[in-house]
Formats: sequence, C-alpha cells, structure tokens
Amino acid sequence: MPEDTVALPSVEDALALGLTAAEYELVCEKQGRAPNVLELAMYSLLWSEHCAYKHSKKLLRTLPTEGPHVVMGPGENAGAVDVGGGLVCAFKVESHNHPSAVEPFQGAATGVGGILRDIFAIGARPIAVLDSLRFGEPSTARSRYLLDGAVRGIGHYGNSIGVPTVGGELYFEGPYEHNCLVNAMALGLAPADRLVRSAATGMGNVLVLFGASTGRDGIGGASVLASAELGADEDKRPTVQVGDPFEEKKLMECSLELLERGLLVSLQDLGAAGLTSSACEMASKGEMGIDIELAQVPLREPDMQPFEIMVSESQERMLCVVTPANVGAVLELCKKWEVTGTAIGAVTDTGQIRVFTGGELVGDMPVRALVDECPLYDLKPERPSQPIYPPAAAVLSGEESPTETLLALLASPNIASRRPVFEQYDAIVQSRTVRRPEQADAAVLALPDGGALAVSIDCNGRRVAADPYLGTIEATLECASNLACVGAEPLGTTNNLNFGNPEKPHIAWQLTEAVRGLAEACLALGAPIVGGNVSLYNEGAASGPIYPTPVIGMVGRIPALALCGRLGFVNEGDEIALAGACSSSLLASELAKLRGEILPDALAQFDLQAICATQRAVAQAVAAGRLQSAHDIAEGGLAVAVAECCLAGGLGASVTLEESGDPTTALFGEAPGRFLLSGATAQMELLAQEIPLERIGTVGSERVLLTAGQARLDCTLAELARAHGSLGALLP
Amino acid sequence: MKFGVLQFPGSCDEVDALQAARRVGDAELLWHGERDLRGADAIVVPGGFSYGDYLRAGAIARFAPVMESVIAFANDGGPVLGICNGFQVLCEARLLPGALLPNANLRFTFRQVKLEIANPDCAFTSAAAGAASLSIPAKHSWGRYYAEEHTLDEMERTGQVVLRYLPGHNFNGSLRDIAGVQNATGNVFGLMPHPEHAVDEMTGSTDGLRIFESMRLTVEGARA
Amino acid sequence: MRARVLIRPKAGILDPQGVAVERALPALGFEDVSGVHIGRLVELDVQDPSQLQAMCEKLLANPLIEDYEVQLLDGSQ
Amino acid sequence: MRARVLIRPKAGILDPQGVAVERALPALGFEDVSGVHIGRLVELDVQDPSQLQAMCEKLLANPLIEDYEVQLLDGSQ
Ligand SMILES: Nc1ncnc2c1ncn2[C@@H]1O[C@H](COP(=O)(O)OP(=O)(O)O)[C@@H](O)[C@H]1O
Ligand SMILES: [Mg+2]
Repeated sequence: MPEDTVALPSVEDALALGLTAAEYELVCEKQGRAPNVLELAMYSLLWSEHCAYKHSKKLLRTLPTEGPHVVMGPGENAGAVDVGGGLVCAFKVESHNHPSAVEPFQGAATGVGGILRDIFAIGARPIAVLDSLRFGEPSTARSRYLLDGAVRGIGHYGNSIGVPTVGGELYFEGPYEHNCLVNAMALGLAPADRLVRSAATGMGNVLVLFGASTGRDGIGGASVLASAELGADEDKRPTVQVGDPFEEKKLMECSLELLERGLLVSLQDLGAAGLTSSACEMASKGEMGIDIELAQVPLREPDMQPFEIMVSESQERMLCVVTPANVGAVLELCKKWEVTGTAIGAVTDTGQIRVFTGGELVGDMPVRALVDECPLYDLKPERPSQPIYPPAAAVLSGEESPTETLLALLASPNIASRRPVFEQYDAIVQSRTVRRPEQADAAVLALPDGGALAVSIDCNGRRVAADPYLGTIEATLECASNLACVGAEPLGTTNNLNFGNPEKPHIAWQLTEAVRGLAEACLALGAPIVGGNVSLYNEGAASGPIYPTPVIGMVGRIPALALCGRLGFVNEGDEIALAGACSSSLLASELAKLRGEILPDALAQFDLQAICATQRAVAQAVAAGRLQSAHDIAEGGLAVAVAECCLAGGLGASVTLEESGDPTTALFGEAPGRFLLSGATAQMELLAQEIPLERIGTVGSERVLLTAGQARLDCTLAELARAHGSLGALLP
Repeated sequence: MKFGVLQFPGSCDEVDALQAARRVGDAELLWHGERDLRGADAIVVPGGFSYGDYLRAGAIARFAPVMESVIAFANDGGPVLGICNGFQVLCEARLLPGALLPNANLRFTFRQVKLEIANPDCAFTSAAAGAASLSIPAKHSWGRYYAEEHTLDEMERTGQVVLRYLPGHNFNGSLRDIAGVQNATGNVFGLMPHPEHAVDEMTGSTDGLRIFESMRLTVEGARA
Repeated sequence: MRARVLIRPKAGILDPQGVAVERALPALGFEDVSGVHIGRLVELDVQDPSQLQAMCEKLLANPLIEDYEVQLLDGSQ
Repeated sequence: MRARVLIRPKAGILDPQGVAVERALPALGFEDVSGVHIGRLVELDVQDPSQLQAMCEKLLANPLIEDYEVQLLDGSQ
C-alpha cells in the first residue's frame, strides 16, 4: 500500500459508518492493519445489514428453495422458474422504503429502476411490475403526500420504460405513518439458455462499466439509510438519488442485446453500495480477484474522492465481465444504444479487490473478507407480553345496520377501489396483459405458447402483527388463492421481509415466526422461495415499529390462456357458491379495525392442507372453463367479496347464508382459503363433491341483497359504486 | 403492403405496433439513426417516451435522421400514422397542425376510452365505417390537444378532425374533444389513444385493428 | 457565455399546473396570490449567443404554445 | 407585486433532462453548448413578497433536490 499521508480513520469513524467496535477490530484483523478511508467505507457498506444480511441470513437458510420448476434460486440477482415452452420467468421483489420516506417520487421511481435492473441483469426481458405500498392513515397530509409521490414515481419509471405495472397492493395503517413501505416486484422472461449469472470468471477478462455516469448520489445511503432508524433530524438527509428511466431503457436494451449476441461472460447491476457491492460480489461468486482503475470511471462531478466513486449509488449502471477479444464489440454496441461504456478493470487471480487511481494503489482487500466474512448475529426472539400496537381510531360504533356497515367497509381506504392509483400506470404495454387490475385477483400475462403467467403480491400486515406465524401463512395462502382464481397453480415465490429493529427481542420474535410460517406455507403449496429481500429497522423514532410485513409475491402458470378466470359476475341467473371450509372470524378483521378494536394476540387456527386442496380444485375448475367467475374472500369478508363481484360485472346478486352463527361474523368475518364462485348449477354440484362448497345465491337484478339469519342487507349497485370510489378524494 | 415502424431510443410501444401491423400486412422496425425507409408503403410513428419525453414530448425525436425521410415520404403523399408519442412527434415536426399539452388532470392516465369517428371517409378510418364508436385504450400524460381557434374551425370544416372523445372520455382536456387529426392532404394522421393495443379480444378490444386495416386498404387502393 | 431561457405558456392557453398551484396555496396559509403561471427554465453555456434564438425556435420552445425570453448572464459565469 | 421564481436541480443532483437536451443539440447543428440544465419557472402576483420564500420551501420547489431563486419584478406589472 502507498504510504498514506492522510490520517487513517479511527474506530469512531467506523462507528459513525454503522460498524460496531468489534466489527472494526475484525476488519483490522482481516486487513492485517488499520483500513484507510476507502477500505473502511467499503467494509462498512458490505458489512451493513442491507448487504450482509447480518440478522437474517441464518433464518433465510431455513426457507425451502428447491422444486421441480426452479431454475435459479436465491443468491443471484433474481430467481427464476421454468414456465414451459423453453422459457423461464425471472422475478423478485425489493424494497425502497427509506428513500421513499425521504423523497417519495424519486424513492419509488428508483425502486422500480432497481428491481428492473435485477431482472435484466440475469438476462430476462422485464415484462411486468407490481407495487406494494403502505402508508399511515390517509387522514394525515403526510400520508397523502407520500402516497401521491410514490404512485407518481412508480408510474413515471414504469410507464416511461415500457414495462407494464399490472398489479399491486395498498394499505393504510397507523404504524406505517413514519415509515412507509414501498416495495416493487418485477417479472421478466428469458429463453432458458440465455440466463446469465454474475460470477466474474476468467483471469485477464475485462470489467466494463456501462450506463449513467457516476455522481455523488446516495453516498452512505446503503449503510446509513438501511440501518439507522429514521429520526426527526432532517439534517441527516442524504443526497437523493434521481432516476432516469430513459437512460435505463437504453441500458436495458443494450444489456439484452449484449447477451443475445453472446458477448458477455457475466453481468451484474449496480444497486445499493454501487460499484463496491457489484464488483466484490462478482469476484466473490467467481472466487477471483478484481482490479479497478477509478480514473477510467466516467464521473458526473469532478473531484470525487476514490471512496465516493466506489460507494456512489448513481442509478442506471451495469457492470459486466468480457473477454479481451469481445471488448471492442461490447463498446460498439454501447455506442449504438447511446450508452457510455468503459473498461474499468480486470479479473485477477489474487483473490483481492484492488482499487487504483491513475495507477496508484489506493485500496487492497481480500474479497472473501468483504463479502463472506461479515459476522452473522443470532436473533434473541421473545414473544411480547404486552400489545405492541395501539388500536386504530374507531370510525364505526357497532350500532350500524348491515347495509351501513358494508358501505363503510367498501369505502374504507384498505378496501376501496384502487382505480385512482392503477389508472396512473400503463398496464398494457407489451401487449401481454390479459387481466388488468380489477378484472381478476391476479394479473394474467400471455405466454407465446398459448398459456399464461399469473402473478400476485400480498400481505395483510395487521394480521401478521396479530400472529406473525399464522399471519404469514395467510399472506402466502392469499397469493395462491389469487392465482387459483385465474386458474393458475403456483410455480415459485419471492418475498420481502419488512420488519422493525431485529435487535429488539419482540421484533426478532416477529421475524422468526414469520419466516417459520413462510417456509411452512411454501412447502405446503409446492411454491419454493426463489429470491427476495430483507428490509429491517423500519421504525419511526416516536411511533415505534411498523407492522411486521412479509410481502409475498407469487408466480403461477395457466395452461390455456383463453380460459383464465375473472372476478366479476358474468351471467344473470348463474349460481353463486362459497367454497372453503374455514369458519370466519372478526378477529383482526377490517371491521374490527374500523370499530377501533385492539389487535388480538393470535389468529384463528386453520387446516393448511385442506386450504391448499381447495385452492387446487378451484384453480383446476377455472382452468377447465367450468366456472364463470372466481374471487377470493379477503378483507371485509363475504359481503365485501359479493359487492366486488357485482361491481366488476355490473350485475346485482341475491345471497342467503343459512349458517346459524352470528350474522355479522358470517357477513364480514375473515378467514383464509375461501372463494366466491359463480357458474352453472351443474358445475357447482360437481365441485361440491371435491371441496367444501355451499350454494348461497344467484346473480341478477339491479340490487345486491344479502341475508344472514336476521340480518338483511340491501343496496343498489350505484350505492356500492359510490362507496367503493372513495379513494379518488385522496388523489384529486 | 409493408409498414415501417420507427424505433427511437425510448420508444415503448413499437413492438406492439409492429405486431398489430403484421395482422394486416408486412411490417418491420426502422431505426431512428437510419434514413432508409426500406421500401415501406406506410409509416407508423409509435408510442413511448422517445428521448424520455424530456423538454417536451416528441421535441427531440422529431430531429432524428429517420424523420427527414418520413417528412419527405409524407410530403410525397405517403401514409403516416402517429400514435400517442408518435402524434406528438408529428405535431412537433409540423406534419400535423396543433400541439399536445400536459393533461388537464396533471397525471399520467390509462383508461379505455370511447371515440366517435368524426370523419369516416378518411384514409385511416375507412375500414371502421359504420362503427358507432371505437373502444381503444389511451395512456399518456401529454395528450391535451391544442390548436388556435381559427385553425380548429378550419380543421373541422375540412374534415381534419378525425376522432373525438365521446362525452365523459376526454380526461386530458383536449380542445373540442379532439382525439385524432389528419393533415390537410389526408395522408398523415395522429391520435392519442393506442389502436395497436386494441387488436385482440384477449387483451380487451379489436377496434384498433380497423385503423391498420384502413391503411392497408388505402395503400392497396392507391396501387390498384 | 452563460444564458438563460425563460419559457412560458402562451397567454390564453390553459395552464393547469398554474391553476393547481394557485388552488393549493391558500390551504398552506398563503392568501392573495394570483396570476400563477408555470413554465420552463433552461440554462446553458454557449460559445455563440447568436445561436440562442434559433435554438429556442427549433427545440427549446414550441412557438405555437409557448413564449420564450432569452437572458444573457454575466460572462464571468 | 409580480414575482418570478427560478427553480433548478441542485448542484450535484442528476438532471436527466439537461443531459438529454445537451446530447441532442449537436445533431441540430448547435455545437459548443454545455452545462445545460432544465428547471421550472414560476411567475405569480403576490401581495406580500416576504411570503415567497416560505412558499418555495413548502410548495413551489422540492428543497431536497432543487434550489430556487426569487426575483421581484417591476411592480407596475
Ligand atoms: N427474504 C429473502 N428470501 C429469499 N432470498 C432472499 C431474501 N432476501 C434476500 N434474498 C436473496 O439474497 C440475495 C441478495 O439480495 P440483494 O442484496 O437484495 O441482491 P441485489 O443486490 O441483487 O438486489 C438475492 O439473491 C436475494 O434473492
Ligand atoms: Mg442485483
């Protein structure tokens, strides 16, 4: 190493960068000396929670990751499943929570940009985006501001780059007030033989950086942002990363064409921790070393320090490994797409990552130490003895009539139509979208072989808060139910674990229980985990932790596109049936929230295997064209599901529940694995031989009539539509 | 009959347009940096965000080398269809009157819209004759059609207003509900809604196919 | 030389952004604001300032819908 | 009183519009243009110009990523 004239950073600097004193000691040990500024910055990022999964890696190892359809499991930029016809579907969900809390438009936009890069980094062309959003109650101006900004940001990026946003979810709950969640999922398609990994191999091969130039964006972002609780202290505002979808569009086309022409050895996007993380992870996976010459990196601002260049999170950049013979052709193709490409380094056999500026060595670290030897921590889970979350303010007293209750539920921000949001997204570009939002429970995307993909993203954080284990199973089941409603059986699952501070025992307990539930549900469904993301420390300084929110994304296949399901009623006179065995409960339901009830400390038990069997039967019935409509019964229970099927089909219905129990529970109670189906009587009779199924009414007329014991509910479609349209007021 | 579909950096709907055109004829993509139209009988300037739509939608794309050839082709009477961003490009290139401004609702909006055919005799709607209305998706943030009052009067008089939003469907605030216009000689046509996304029942509607069908009839009619 | 171009919506053309800002201000406690118009600001370094007008006509502004005004800034910039 | 607010991307923050325009200009025959930045222009009538700064902070600009400059124009406007 050159005799550094500047003072070496101290242990205090390490602490400020988010490392512990013990971790700093370990860095010194790995280096055999005290690290310099550049090295410490790189260690602090790669050893951050965000990059090293210090508190979650051991848990993640318990997830099932293998199955007959899995082509690429966790560990690469995205996972992938075989979808037949020689194609694979790559998909992944990722969070951009903290950047979105600071600047919702750019935070959400760059979140979409980031997840898209993960998809095309493995050689798949992105074909769809889904967004998963959570804010505080919409009564606060801040929540509305964050909602508006995030939705605009997602639309701005997805619309401009030409990838349809085909689905998503949106919740408003107090615990997200100071720490909103903005997760984005993307899917891509690739010929099975074109998938590329990120391992840097081949001594002497060249490292080419291409895409946007490097500026001071998000410096310190990954470690500082992802591991410190957001305080009221506004001075800590980092430099906001600004997204450029136009640049990314060119980058995407360029990357895909480079792969199609077979010009690359490996490819990797630059995300959190920028060049540091990309280069080190490529070297680690290939068990090689890498030399980087910073003087070659195109800069947006002059006079950037070496450490700034190495940790910059400037968006829209990719790194690839190329054989020397192909460098010319690669740079030529970059030119065609008006993308700046530069050779910045080489693959070595040293096992070291060495950083040079103008030939002078300014950093030298063992790749293994940086990437694989960050200490992992055990969680100390402890079930809380006290309720963690206060109840929401009551908006219903419990004295309302069934009709008033239904209208209040339909108008509640968690249930009202998401149209004002999804109308800001292009859902149809690429001409694959067979089911758009509100046409079915899952989005349906046509495949060239006459089949289709179904995709859904889901998680009811309030139910997970009540019972992290069962709540996570429910979230996973709900994804599978959504797929079943369009006729699909699941192929694989992705997840984003959004939790509070895992060093706190009750958060550690939530996380542990949730992962246990996720593993169990994925096994039961035969839908292994192919990838995901973890976002911890989601807490507001005053407001406490968010609801534990394991966002689940699931992809399935439909055999024949033409038979995919829809949720709206289709024909007057069709029979309506309720499928599924679980008896519903008001515990942790949307109605309980509207009534201001405190969360229970457990959810009702259910039979996981029986639910999976019901889902399979429904999926098969839909895929065989035996049903006219199918809708899973979720927030707001049966009554809300009936209303949604009526609104989507523009038809009324009359439904009578024979069940003797409490009518309010029958109408508005919630439970996993229940479906509202419509179709011909003969089909219902047939299906009733396979699964628990109760025929409860008929489609028809202008009115919606529901009877449960003594309770009677009666309203017009127009009244339902008015209540259901209440979200428009939040996004004028 | 062969369509040439332009491709700019930032085009998004060019493959959709290509596939739609292929339902009625041959079609190939034409790269923005080349001047050769490769013998195309009709040109489609597709939707998307050419050059990110930075500055003004379509403002930069209209200077692409391929546009020089398209302008010459149009001036020779060749049929040119501009969809969404392509419509904006054709206005910026002065091949069509008027301009497109940010939506009155100030948001990107995606909605299936109903359109009235204001000029059923035009080269781009002849195959839709008799249709009461067309159902075609629109999706844009810069779709508010504007031209000066006297220009609008003149356009209405001469049949240059080809498509209008039906009542309740003009979310972008276009003057006189204008959704699509043609030039004075009737060979250049631009519209904000996306006919290439309405060519298959599976994805919603087939009304857009009639626009491509009309272009084929026009080209073949001229040849006969 | 540093130059600045101010580009405004032409008088008489609806400026929904200006309207939206004008509507939002009172709720934030700013009364008595009117005539709000929103346009674009372009700043650039040019060798030859005589090119600026052509640049505006051709690219930076659309004269059908926008007016523009060129300001030459202190050459020392 | 008529006022003008110039809003620009903060130094160091990516300005994708400026980059795209700068790249386009040479092809249109405008060489030697550099440092292109694109921002917004807000013009308005205010009774109380002392409110302008607060207005910018709260609504007109996004102080996280934009700088602003307030100009008071000739009162006769
Ligand atoms: N909750 C999770 N479940 C399964 N795999 C996960 C999870 N979180 C992260 N992973 C996997 O760990 C790897 C590293 O993730 P990440 O650091 O987010 O990658 P990237 O930098 O490419 O976004 C990826 O392969 C990802 O799929
Ligand atoms: Mg990645």
